[in-house]
Amino acid sequence: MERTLITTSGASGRNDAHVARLLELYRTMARIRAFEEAAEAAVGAGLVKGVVHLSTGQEAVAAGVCLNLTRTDLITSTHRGHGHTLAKGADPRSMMCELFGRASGICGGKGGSMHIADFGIGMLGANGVVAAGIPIAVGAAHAMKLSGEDRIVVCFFGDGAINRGPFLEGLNWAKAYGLPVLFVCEDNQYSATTCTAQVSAGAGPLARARAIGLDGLEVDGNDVVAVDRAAGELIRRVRAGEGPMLLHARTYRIKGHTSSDPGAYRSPDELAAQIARDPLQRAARMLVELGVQPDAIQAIERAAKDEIDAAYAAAAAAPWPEAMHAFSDVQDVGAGQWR
Amino acid sequence: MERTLITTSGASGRNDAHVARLLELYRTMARIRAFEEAAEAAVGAGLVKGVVHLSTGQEAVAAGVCLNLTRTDLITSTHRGHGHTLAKGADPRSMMCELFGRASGICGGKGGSMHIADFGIGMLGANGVVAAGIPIAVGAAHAMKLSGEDRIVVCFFGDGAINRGPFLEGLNWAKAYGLPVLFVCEDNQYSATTCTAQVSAGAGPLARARAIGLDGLEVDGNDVVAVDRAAGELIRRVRAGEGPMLLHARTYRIKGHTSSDPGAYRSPDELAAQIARDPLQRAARMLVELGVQPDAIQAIERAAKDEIDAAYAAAAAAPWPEAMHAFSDVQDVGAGQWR
Amino acid sequence: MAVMTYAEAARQALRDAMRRDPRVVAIGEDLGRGGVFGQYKGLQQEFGAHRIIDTPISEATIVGAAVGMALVGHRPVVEMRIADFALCAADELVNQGAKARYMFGGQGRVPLVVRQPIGIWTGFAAQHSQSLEAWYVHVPGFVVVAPSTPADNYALLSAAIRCDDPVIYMEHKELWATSGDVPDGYDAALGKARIARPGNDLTIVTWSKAVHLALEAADAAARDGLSVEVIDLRTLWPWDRETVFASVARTGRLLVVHEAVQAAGFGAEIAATVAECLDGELVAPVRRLGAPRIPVPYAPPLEDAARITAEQILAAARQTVAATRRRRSAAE
Amino acid sequence: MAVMTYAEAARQALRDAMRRDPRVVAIGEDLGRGGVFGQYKGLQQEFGAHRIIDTPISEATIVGAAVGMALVGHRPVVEMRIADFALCAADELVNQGAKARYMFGGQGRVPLVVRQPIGIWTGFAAQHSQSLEAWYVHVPGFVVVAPSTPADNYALLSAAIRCDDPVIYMEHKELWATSGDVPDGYDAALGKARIARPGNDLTIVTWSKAVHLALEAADAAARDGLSVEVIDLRTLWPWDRETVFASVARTGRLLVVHEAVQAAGFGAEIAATVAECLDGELVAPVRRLGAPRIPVPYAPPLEDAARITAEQILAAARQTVAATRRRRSAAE
Ligand SMILES: Cc1ncc(C[n+]2csc(CCOP(=O)(O)OP(=O)(O)O)c2C)c(N)n1
Ligand SMILES: Cc1ncc(C[n+]2csc(CCOP(=O)(O)OP(=O)(O)O)c2C)c(N)n1
Ligand SMILES: [Mg+2]
Ligand SMILES: [Mg+2]
Repeated sequence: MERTLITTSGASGRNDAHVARLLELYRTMARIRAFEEAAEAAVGAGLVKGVVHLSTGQEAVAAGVCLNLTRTDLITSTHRGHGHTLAKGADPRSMMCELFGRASGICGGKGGSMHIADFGIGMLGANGVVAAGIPIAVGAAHAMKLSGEDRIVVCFFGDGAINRGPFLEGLNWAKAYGLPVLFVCEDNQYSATTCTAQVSAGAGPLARARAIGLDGLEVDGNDVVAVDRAAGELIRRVRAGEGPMLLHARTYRIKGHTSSDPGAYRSPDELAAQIARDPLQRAARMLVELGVQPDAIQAIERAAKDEIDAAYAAAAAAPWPEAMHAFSDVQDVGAGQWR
Repeated sequence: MERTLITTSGASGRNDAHVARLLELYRTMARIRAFEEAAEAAVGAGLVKGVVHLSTGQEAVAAGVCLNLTRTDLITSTHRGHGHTLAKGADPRSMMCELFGRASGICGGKGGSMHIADFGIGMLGANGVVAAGIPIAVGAAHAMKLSGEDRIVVCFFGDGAINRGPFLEGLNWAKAYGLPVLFVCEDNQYSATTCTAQVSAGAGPLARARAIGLDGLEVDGNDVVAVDRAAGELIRRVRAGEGPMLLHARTYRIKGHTSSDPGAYRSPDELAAQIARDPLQRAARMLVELGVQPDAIQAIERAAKDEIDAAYAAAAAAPWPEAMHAFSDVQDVGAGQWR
Repeated sequence: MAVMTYAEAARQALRDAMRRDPRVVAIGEDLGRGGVFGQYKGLQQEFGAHRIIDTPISEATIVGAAVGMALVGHRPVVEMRIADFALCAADELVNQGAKARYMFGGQGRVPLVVRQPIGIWTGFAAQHSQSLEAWYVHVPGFVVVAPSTPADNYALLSAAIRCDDPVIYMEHKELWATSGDVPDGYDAALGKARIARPGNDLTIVTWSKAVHLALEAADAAARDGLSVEVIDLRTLWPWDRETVFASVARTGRLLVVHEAVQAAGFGAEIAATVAECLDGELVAPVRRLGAPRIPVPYAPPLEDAARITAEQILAAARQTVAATRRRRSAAE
Repeated sequence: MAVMTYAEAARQALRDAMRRDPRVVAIGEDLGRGGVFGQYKGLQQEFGAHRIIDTPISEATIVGAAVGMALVGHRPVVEMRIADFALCAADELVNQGAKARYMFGGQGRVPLVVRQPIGIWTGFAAQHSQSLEAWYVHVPGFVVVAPSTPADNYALLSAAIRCDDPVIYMEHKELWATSGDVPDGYDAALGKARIARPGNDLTIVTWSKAVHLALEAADAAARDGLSVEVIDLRTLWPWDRETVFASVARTGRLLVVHEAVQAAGFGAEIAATVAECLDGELVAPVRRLGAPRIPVPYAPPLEDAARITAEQILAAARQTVAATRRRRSAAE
């Protein structure tokens, strides 16, 4: 198998478009980072009662992939979905309100972190069941093909998900019907507390995809420019009707599996080495090398932090949903027949 | 991918051991063929009430694989399992009684064709659910490894099964734990009335297995000597502790999907071409080329037919199970509490 | 229309829906050849392989993909072939299909019909014979339907496809070949029961194939002067309390009959509800008749032990009517 | 023994079983780190990774492989992490595990324990909160257990591991941290209920976490002079009719309480059975209290709407006792 690990070659071109794009990517990553840090703080402060899976350290995947999508393109996400959702264009305030369980949450407080969705920007749902987004994404792509729309679907999932049946079934389905879907395996090396490599046989998601006839790329998922480029290339091909593709992005989650997991099963050395690969710092360094002033970078960070702080404050002040809303949106036929 | 389609080179060696082995393979195939023909007749005669999936035309896979197993090795099978069961050593009379639903059936009449099992000879069950035997085989192999036994497991399934989740999960599991299991994909080109190639993406079961780190071989599944050789090689390696392997055997089912399916979705040309590849006829020709007298071959066929005719007659005369047996072997705790 | 079989009626309902609404698609294995029971015959010829979709053997993805299609506005009709195989898609059904709208705060709808042929079909044994309607009633989000006649299979499948909620639609394998009149303009609403036979002494509530057994039993009972009302529930959730309660209030007696295993079957829900809400109207204790808690065995004499029969229904009806209610006063 | 938590008791039961019997192995995700709730803590250190088996995220194969192990003589204890995820293995549980012995005419046994943590756990929402015990009761072949105390979790998990039938073993997520005495030599048999609190005026039948809510309600009722008997059913199938019937025959009143959705919940089975068999002993209609038929929502004020509470139990108890039974005679 040819080697397809793409990395950026550093400050190769100084053109404005490149800088502008990297700034945009950086802005998205900074907003995700700020969101995750605020979410973590909110859990610590007892303001978020449910489980929260942070994507801190994985921002480049969400940012690099989603910048290649239009507003009407679709995505499905996972339990670790804040980054994808923000990058696709959701409002962080509605998201934060959802985490806080408030009426103004994007799902009215019914879903929480694991079930955030924003149909208005094509985000078809996080998912509390590993790999369960895969068939849903495939079905949405099938619908796009049936109705002749040019929207494509991006399906995010973790490295642990490739050992569940729907991974095989979904990829086979997408290829058999030639559907416009990009599968993105966001490989942070862990499935909860288990090092995925210990329970995952073979050469990984791309090899499995190829065996089902999908083409794809492997990329350094902490290099946002590389992700952008690889995703852009695959999305272009998916959009052109070449059928489903898979992107394997190697990244790392800096935090524990959930907001209450210290992640103590990773050695300090391992963690330190990974923190050194922090995608935001790497992107910031690239920006500086490209001639962007540190001030400008800090301004992006500050704006992101301000935006998220405002979302946090708004969420903390937002009213709770009325109990009666627990009884809406269950079903129309038989609504009212609760027992 | 290197080409691994194994075929026999015809009458290459005239040694006695080879002839004896081929005669043994032929005997097994003849018994399976006779059994399937009798089962078909029994359905036609209204003596078998349930659904029966015939393996007519696929005998070489069962015979070639199982001749490499010991009595204590284990197998799991499918809805199309008569051949595997006979080849593993089950008594055709108990099997026929089971098809007829008689008390003397191998499952006491509780299972029927789709649920034949014979634990005495290591046959852990046919299965009415496509691919469901895969995790069961993997678990049995896991147990063998845990208890340090040198028994291995062979897991039969069809080409349609490779699109169900358990195929991925089971292969990954077997490889991750290094289990002694040989997966045998008995590829008859069809999943019920659907041509599997139309809904199955990629290069097939062996490519999928390789992507999960399993080694394997592809073989002409209508050439019993080739199957014997390929299975023998893989089973030797599995037994030696090299972990799970996969054998992809290309064959064809001459009959319909079930005993009531005329199989009209195949063209007469296709069928004729495949009948010309009949594994029994091919083996018979090889035997003749090796100097075996046609009489001897016919004697094997006659003996097989006589044995199965006797099984048929015995089954037709055998008593029905008493209704009360419907209530045994459900569970011990709570036995008797039926409502 | 005309006299047609249960399978033909279903096919006609799907055909009419697909002609009306281009968003309706059917998804499942072997549909192009007409489906296992002929209930899709000719449809791929009319609508093409892109709308009558032959799939790989991937039940989880058949359902999961249908949920995805539904969320973006299509109206998939999914074929599970045999209800037992739907267990391969239980997560997609229950954790995804039934809950998506709710979890997402109403942002998406799942107008999905999941056809799950239920019931014993001679010789199909333990993995092809289950009737698991009670499971789906227990899951918030689902509408659950089990028609017993060609007319209802036409009308209710039509209604299920029009419905914006996910519908578990359970046809019975031993009914496919039965035939009956499907009157022009015949309609049936989801959630409405049908009085299959009026009567005064006892109410039998039942559905699916057991309706026919109950009618047989009611005929036999009538010869003894016992007047049995048979209610075909048709929709199991939401179930038509109004019709059931009105009937029981009149007859004073309830027998619930179903082919599914009695233990924790849906009959328990009806019996418990009636016992709780209509106690004062009952002249005899509520009663249930369902299958014994055994897997469905293969051999005919064993399989018979897993079936409920018209004779058993008749016996249960007689016993219910014979039962006098011993009264204990609160002060006792 | 000593005071220990529900999680510690379960861990001790598994540890003792594994020491006693080398064929016992545990299989699931993240067990080596102690399991999601600490219920496996230290066991991999003691028994090694070959007996406390960390698996890929492959629920279908976790269960399917365990069935295969069991069929050849091992005694696997399978961890599903959250009951909702067991839906990914529904075929393996229901079509394989529960039926294998029967279909094969008794040739194989499936001594398998499937641990499925059930129940609402604040903020875990619709895909991590279900209580689906009624499903498994409905499936022939399964024993279904739901312990409410550390002592019972010790004794019943021990019994489940010793049992040769497949056992669906449902621990409650909000009970892991509760503690209680596990007396030396404490034993509990599968199929036997426990009278958690004796009383004379009303029988509450319940299980799992709801036992504690029922006890709270019973205490409050006692302050009003109402004497409530609380039966902790513990094993849901086979359920202990003897104990329940004896109690109801004495009190004349039954209230069944469970956290699961009420519609087609297991409470219906108990209520329907008592209404049918003990009608003459009842001085009030049977009554049930279960969750409304809604998915479990996330936000606390919404989630509360999906919970049953001690207050609701108390109110239902009072209403049951207040209900006088209007009597209609058969001649009416
Ligand atoms: C079917 C299923 N099994 C188990 C879980 C529990 N669980 C939640 S996240 C997780 C790990 C997932 O790993 P991966 O797919 O790599 O995603 P990551 O958490 O690393 O982003 C597990 C086991 C689940 N949610 N769904
Ligand atoms: C999970 C599941 N889905 C569908 C079926 C119905 N069915 C029985 S056999 C079969 C075709 C299987 O094809 P393959 O695996 O190639 O085996 P073959 O019949 O060709 O031997 C199907 C779809 C089933 N038994 N189980
Ligand atoms: Mg991961
Ligand atoms: Mg095939």
